[in-house]
Amino acid sequence: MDLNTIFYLLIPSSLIFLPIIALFRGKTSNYIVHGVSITVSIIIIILSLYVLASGSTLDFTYKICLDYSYPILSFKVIHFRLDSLSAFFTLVLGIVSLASSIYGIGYIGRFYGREHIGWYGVNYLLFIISMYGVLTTYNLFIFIIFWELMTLSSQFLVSYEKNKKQALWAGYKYFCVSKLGAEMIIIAGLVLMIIYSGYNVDYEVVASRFRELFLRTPVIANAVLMLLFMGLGIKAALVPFHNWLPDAHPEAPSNVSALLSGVMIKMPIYMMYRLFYQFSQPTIYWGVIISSFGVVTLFTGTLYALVQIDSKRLLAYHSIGQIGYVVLGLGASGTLYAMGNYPLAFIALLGSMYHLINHALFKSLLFLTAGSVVYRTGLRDLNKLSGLAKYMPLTALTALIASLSIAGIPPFNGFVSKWIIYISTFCAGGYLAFYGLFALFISSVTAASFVKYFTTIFTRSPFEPGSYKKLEEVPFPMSLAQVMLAALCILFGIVVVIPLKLITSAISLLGLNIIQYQYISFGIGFIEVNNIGVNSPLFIGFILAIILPILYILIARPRYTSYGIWSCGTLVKEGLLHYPGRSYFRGFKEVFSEAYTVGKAVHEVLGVTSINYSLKFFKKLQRIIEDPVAMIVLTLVVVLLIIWAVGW
Amino acid sequence: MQSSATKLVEELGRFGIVEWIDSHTLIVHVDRSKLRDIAKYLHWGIGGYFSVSIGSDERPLDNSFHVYHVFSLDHLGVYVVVDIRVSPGYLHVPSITPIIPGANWHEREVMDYFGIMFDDHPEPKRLILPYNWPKGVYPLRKDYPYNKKVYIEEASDEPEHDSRFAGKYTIIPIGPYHPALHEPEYFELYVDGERIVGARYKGFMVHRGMEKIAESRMTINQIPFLAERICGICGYTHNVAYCQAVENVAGIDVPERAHYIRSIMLEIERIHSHMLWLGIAFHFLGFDTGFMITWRLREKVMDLAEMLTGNRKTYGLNLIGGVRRDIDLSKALKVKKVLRDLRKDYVDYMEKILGLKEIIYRTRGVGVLDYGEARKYSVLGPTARASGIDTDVRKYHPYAAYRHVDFKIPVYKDGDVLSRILVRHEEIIESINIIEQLLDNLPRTPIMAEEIHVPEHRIGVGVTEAPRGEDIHFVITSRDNKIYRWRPRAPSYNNIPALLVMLKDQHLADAPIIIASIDPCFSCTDHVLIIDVRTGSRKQVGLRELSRRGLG
Amino acid sequence: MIWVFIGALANIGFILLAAPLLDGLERKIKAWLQNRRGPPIPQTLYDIVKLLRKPGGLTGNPGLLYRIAPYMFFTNMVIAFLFIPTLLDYSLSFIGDIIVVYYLITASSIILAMGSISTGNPFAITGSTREISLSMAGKLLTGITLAIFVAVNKSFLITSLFPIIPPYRLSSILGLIVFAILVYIEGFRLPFDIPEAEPEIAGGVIIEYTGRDLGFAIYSLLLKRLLYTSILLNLVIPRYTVFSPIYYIVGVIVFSILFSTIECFSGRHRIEYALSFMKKLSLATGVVLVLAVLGY
Amino acid sequence: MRERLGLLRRSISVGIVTEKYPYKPIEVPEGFRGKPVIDQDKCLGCGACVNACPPNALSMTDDLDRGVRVIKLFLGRCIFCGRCQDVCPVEAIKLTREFELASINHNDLYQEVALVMAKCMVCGRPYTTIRLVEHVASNLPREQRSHLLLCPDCREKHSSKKVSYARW
Repeated sequence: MDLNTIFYLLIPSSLIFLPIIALFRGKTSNYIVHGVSITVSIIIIILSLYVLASGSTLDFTYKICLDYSYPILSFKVIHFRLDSLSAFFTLVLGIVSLASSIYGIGYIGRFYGREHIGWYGVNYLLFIISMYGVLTTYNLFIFIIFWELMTLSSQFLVSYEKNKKQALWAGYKYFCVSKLGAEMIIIAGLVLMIIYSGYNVDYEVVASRFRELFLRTPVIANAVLMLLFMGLGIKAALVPFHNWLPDAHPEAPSNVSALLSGVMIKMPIYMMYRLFYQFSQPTIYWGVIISSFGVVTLFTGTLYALVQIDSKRLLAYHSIGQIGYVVLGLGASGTLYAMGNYPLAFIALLGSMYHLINHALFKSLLFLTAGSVVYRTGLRDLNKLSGLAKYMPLTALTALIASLSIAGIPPFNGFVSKWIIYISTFCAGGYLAFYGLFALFISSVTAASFVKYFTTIFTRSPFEPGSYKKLEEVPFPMSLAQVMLAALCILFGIVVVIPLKLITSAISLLGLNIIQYQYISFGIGFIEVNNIGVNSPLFIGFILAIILPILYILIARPRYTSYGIWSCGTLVKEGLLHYPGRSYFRGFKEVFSEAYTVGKAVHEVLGVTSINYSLKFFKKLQRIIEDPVAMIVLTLVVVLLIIWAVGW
Repeated sequence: MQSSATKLVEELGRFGIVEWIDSHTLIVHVDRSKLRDIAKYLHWGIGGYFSVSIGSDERPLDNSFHVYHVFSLDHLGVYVVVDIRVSPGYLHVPSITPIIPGANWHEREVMDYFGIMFDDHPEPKRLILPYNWPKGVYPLRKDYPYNKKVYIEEASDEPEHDSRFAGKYTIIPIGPYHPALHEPEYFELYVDGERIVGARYKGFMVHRGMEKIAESRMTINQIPFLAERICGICGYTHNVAYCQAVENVAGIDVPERAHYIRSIMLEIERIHSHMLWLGIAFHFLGFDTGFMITWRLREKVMDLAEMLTGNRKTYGLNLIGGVRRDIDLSKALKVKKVLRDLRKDYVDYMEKILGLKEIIYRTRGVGVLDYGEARKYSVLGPTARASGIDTDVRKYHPYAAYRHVDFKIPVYKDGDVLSRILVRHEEIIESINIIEQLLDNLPRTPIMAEEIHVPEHRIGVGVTEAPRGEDIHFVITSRDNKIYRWRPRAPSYNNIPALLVMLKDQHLADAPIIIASIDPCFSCTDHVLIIDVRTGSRKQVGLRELSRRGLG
Repeated sequence: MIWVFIGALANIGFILLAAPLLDGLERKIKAWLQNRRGPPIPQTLYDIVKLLRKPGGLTGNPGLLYRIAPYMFFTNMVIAFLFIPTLLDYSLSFIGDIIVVYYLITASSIILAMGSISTGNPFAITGSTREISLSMAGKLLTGITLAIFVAVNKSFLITSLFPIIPPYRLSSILGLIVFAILVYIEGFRLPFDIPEAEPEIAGGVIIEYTGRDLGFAIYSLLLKRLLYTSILLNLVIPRYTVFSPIYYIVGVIVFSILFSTIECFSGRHRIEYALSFMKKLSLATGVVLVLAVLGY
Repeated sequence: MRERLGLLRRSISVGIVTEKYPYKPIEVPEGFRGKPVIDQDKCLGCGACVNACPPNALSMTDDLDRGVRVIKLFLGRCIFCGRCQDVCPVEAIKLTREFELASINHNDLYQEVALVMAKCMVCGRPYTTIRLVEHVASNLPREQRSHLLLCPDCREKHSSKKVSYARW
């Protein structure tokens, strides 16, 4: 069986498992779904690695036999293609879904007897498959179908704990807002189709038509682009369309949160890459718009994350912030590309993609560790959690690695990608230099926020002594998943060549040719020595900076004397030495309140109104659906529209 | 003046039997039912303030306990002692704390030491004795020998923390060993980030048993030296207050020159104390150079004290009836010269230092104690004057040589730390003026009274204005050159409870300077403590051992 | 290449000796200005040597992070010096290395704070949150200042940033002044030594460290101070001449005298005042950045 | 700024004021109350200083077996008030200007004067020091001196007035 066949069979064969999973309950269902999803993930990883390494594409079409006289169904084939850009994203999907599936084996045990595991299984598998579908389809119509499937299944996962009012509300909100975004995409697609009355929406066709449209009526083209961008932006939780995310992501089971934050919000980014590099040429104003969205997003998201006291909510806000970096890189590259500065455009895109994969790694790891804490303690409140490192050393270590990665501490992976983004923005000068320094400032805010996240949960002593007596490390599958991702975080930080190779092969598809713009000429230090591995003195230095102290402690085992905590000579009971999460960085928040005021304006006025608007819209829709007369009228309108479209 | 005093006597006659114990002290023997009325009348009615409560075991004399509340009437220059007789069969007295919150500690102290219960006290907990002190043992009762050893129970869980805040907010312990406190006291701050949301105070950790030692072991002329050691900074003012109390009882005619010398030394002590405080305040504000400057200037004052008395700090100058050393002309001239230079230097430096932005920024509007709160807690001295209360014992109850000098009392309305700095700053300059006036007019009389005879079982009240406020010593005399009851009350005793009001809603960074701003003298406040509160150990502590530790 | 390595190592050797001595010098100057005699100049060196010979202390329930934090801090600082020419003109520099230095500094304060927090001491946590808050505000300022230099020089190579003058531009001179203020602030000098404020939090970040750990923490803090001074000096003194070591030494001493004199006559700020000061300074520097981008 | 510069100018003009103390002795003024010293030759053993001493730094014990009265001064408790000097009838105890009392030897903090006691003519019990008897004798008229050689108990029996310098 060659890889093309596997690619061909992957979606239909895994769909077969859905009813089987739905049949079972409890443990069996858990094992089946995770077994299937692990297999699927491994296959996805193999496929994408193959594509990225060989530079070839996997391609197939499902032939659909329909009456060709109906123009709307005249796309004839359902085209799937795994090119290197898709492969890069499927690789991300594969890695994260592998980890979260392994993790899920243990984690879903929480819900035995409380919730329907089969229901989870169906949605979980469907979620992965639909994301895979979104990435591999080569047809806008199919894209939308998978997109909606993805939204639907993830919405059920968000409100999986059906007895929790909060979860139901979050799922509802998430669904409504996502639906609004999807409508925008659909409208844009319809406009494209209708204006051209050609009903083939294969990406290649779309691309060529788009370019034509740009030449002929740039206003309409830009409007379509705007609609698509906004539709995607809602799903990617760009500020000000982000308000649903901090509610939705924390409410899902933690391994699903990892997928949601690690992968799902990258789906629109994937489409944006295609949109701006394949379907259209980047223009300066689009570059400015996108990078501005990026900066506002990273600024607002991260500053809000700084003041969160719910562990998963904090992580969710950071997802917004980190997506901002990715979008900033995309926008910067767009501007630079339009200005003709291809080398820097390449570096910016490199940084954007590098950060994307890094974010997928460390954010899903962080969600998994937060999930482990929930698994053992049932708590997400940073005011109450404390001192878990003693009981869950492995979780603590992986959380530390992830925290340092997202904080951009060398030599972990977050540092490299952020560094590349800074280089491109700073060297570009102009408005991008401003954006770059905002990003630089925000990275220290991120660091501060993760000092809070890590230290409140894991260090110090337990808040209520004795309350954690039965606490122990999480079961093997969960820690395995964590260790896997942590190892990748370190690997991608130190052996930079591997991800860079993967990314360059993905970028080459977008028209920025690697051969032409070698890194060497821009002196990205660690690659300039040779292509084999890490030889840069910088990275040797970094590794020494981390390794030497650890070795010193582990091997030399310096003598220590033990003391009680110095609290002015009195014996203070352990639990009372409590520093709740909300007290961190109070002064900073007070002084930089202007930033928060601006953030609040964006966050609440724009964010909440857009949410409210969409909710209102759906309420109305609901009322219409409930009203038989309106329903009949609507059906008639739709039928008429279809008739008109089909061309009768 | 005289007529208003007689009017006062008439007014007080409504509450009980009134008699003069000396020319400016009234005693009112009231019934327990009238106690609250008279307290309300004296503190809130005619503008006096509550000063101190004293418990006394007088069973050997009239088979009863007594509780004395002392009120000061500044505008009349009169102290009123309200005396309540408590029969040993029913040890209950109505509490005046609901009327005057400042009486809280005083009543709890009596509770601890004598077992007298105060009805309706809002917080009837132990104040001074440690929680593991055996029940029913009251160390200041006369049937408790000063060298008796008590068996201390092993430490158990004390409800240590304020349940409103503990667990919800971070506890920042300030003390007992903290760089911001140079004495062992304990402030527990509950903070949210950098903001203080609440505070708790635990004091009385300095292990001395001065009252008991003085009452049982020392003679009347030895106690001045003990009184001087109540405080390491303002010891002399305790010394003078004690001597005045005894002199008032005995009606001793202290020679004028002795009065002048006492006043001079009191003012020198005030200057050095305020300068020391300023230095510490600057240190807490992070301005160490200011600390060095003020302490360098203070050193000149210390040299003066050394020259005049033979020691930098413990002057050892007083005996009942006068002083032990004279100031001769050459010394007087030298003092004047030093003070002239000091004033020039000091004013110049302070003008510059008080112009520094950080100092002003960190003290203005910080630790505010408004007039109403200040009256409630009857705070004293510079703390009161910074809150707009015009009070000064030197002016309104003149003692020693203060009726012969002219000086003004700085009063500020804001009640913040800056006001307290400015009050002290101006007082330093006033003190230099006072010393110069006194030295110019030093009368030529002997320095020690000839005739000294102390009557038995009489109440005496001696008051001085210590650098921190009114310092009051209450004495009941005994035969054989002994004292029956001695209760010194340092000003910090009244000022410290007000700290909890000042600390609320302030920044953590300002906690040290707020605590320091009342110039708290913890050892003054705690002098009376008898027991070692170091918990967790089984030990027997005797007074003799403690006294050796404390006095040696 | 090999000579660059040797030169950089020689630089580090010099720095390791110079940092404590300079602190000793500052202590002496402060003592003189406070009319005291003060400790001998090598006193800080003696202190550190003494501390390094004593065992560390474990308090609370700290774990590995607490133990390695001082050492990590130290190695980070030493590595940062690899990229900055100090006494000699040698450094291992490449494009974007200034960001690396920046991140090394951030990493060091983050790691020290995390280690300190993990003891659970509320003083340490308060100090650490202050340290990180200040560091966040400082990073904003650093970022803007760096952006000015990058905008003026159109390059990201540290060696090409040094010295900044010429070209003499308004924005580069203003940027230098802001950077000097930043160096002062980041050197945890009064009135900005808030994370270690002795009166209220008794040492804050480093409160629980003793012995060797404390020695390394203090040593690293001194190195960090010198690192900032060195970056500032590199922006002003001429490089690649025979006299550059002399320029460097003279410059370091001049800045020590200047800074310790300023420190001597200031009180400590409250944290939010320091932060709002830095915020205002950032806004002003933002205007300078606009000037720099516009080409003034 | 102006204030800071003013402070700087003043700091420079004042110069260094601290002393190199342990290496350079510090002058104390006339009349400084330092360590008390008992003159072995003058002390009478009357005990006046012991009675006056507020902190009980001075103690007096009669060793009846050896017939010696010991006056002991413990500097660890001394508060340097000088009351002993005030009350001493023969200026045997005096405060010096010495203030550096630190010592590694505990015994350095003690001063002892041992005086031989006189024995009672009647009962043979030692009752006071010979020196005190001599001193009193020299100040008394001849006819009263005979009582001096009796211990207080015996003297009481002889219904005589007791003589002592010890007051408070």
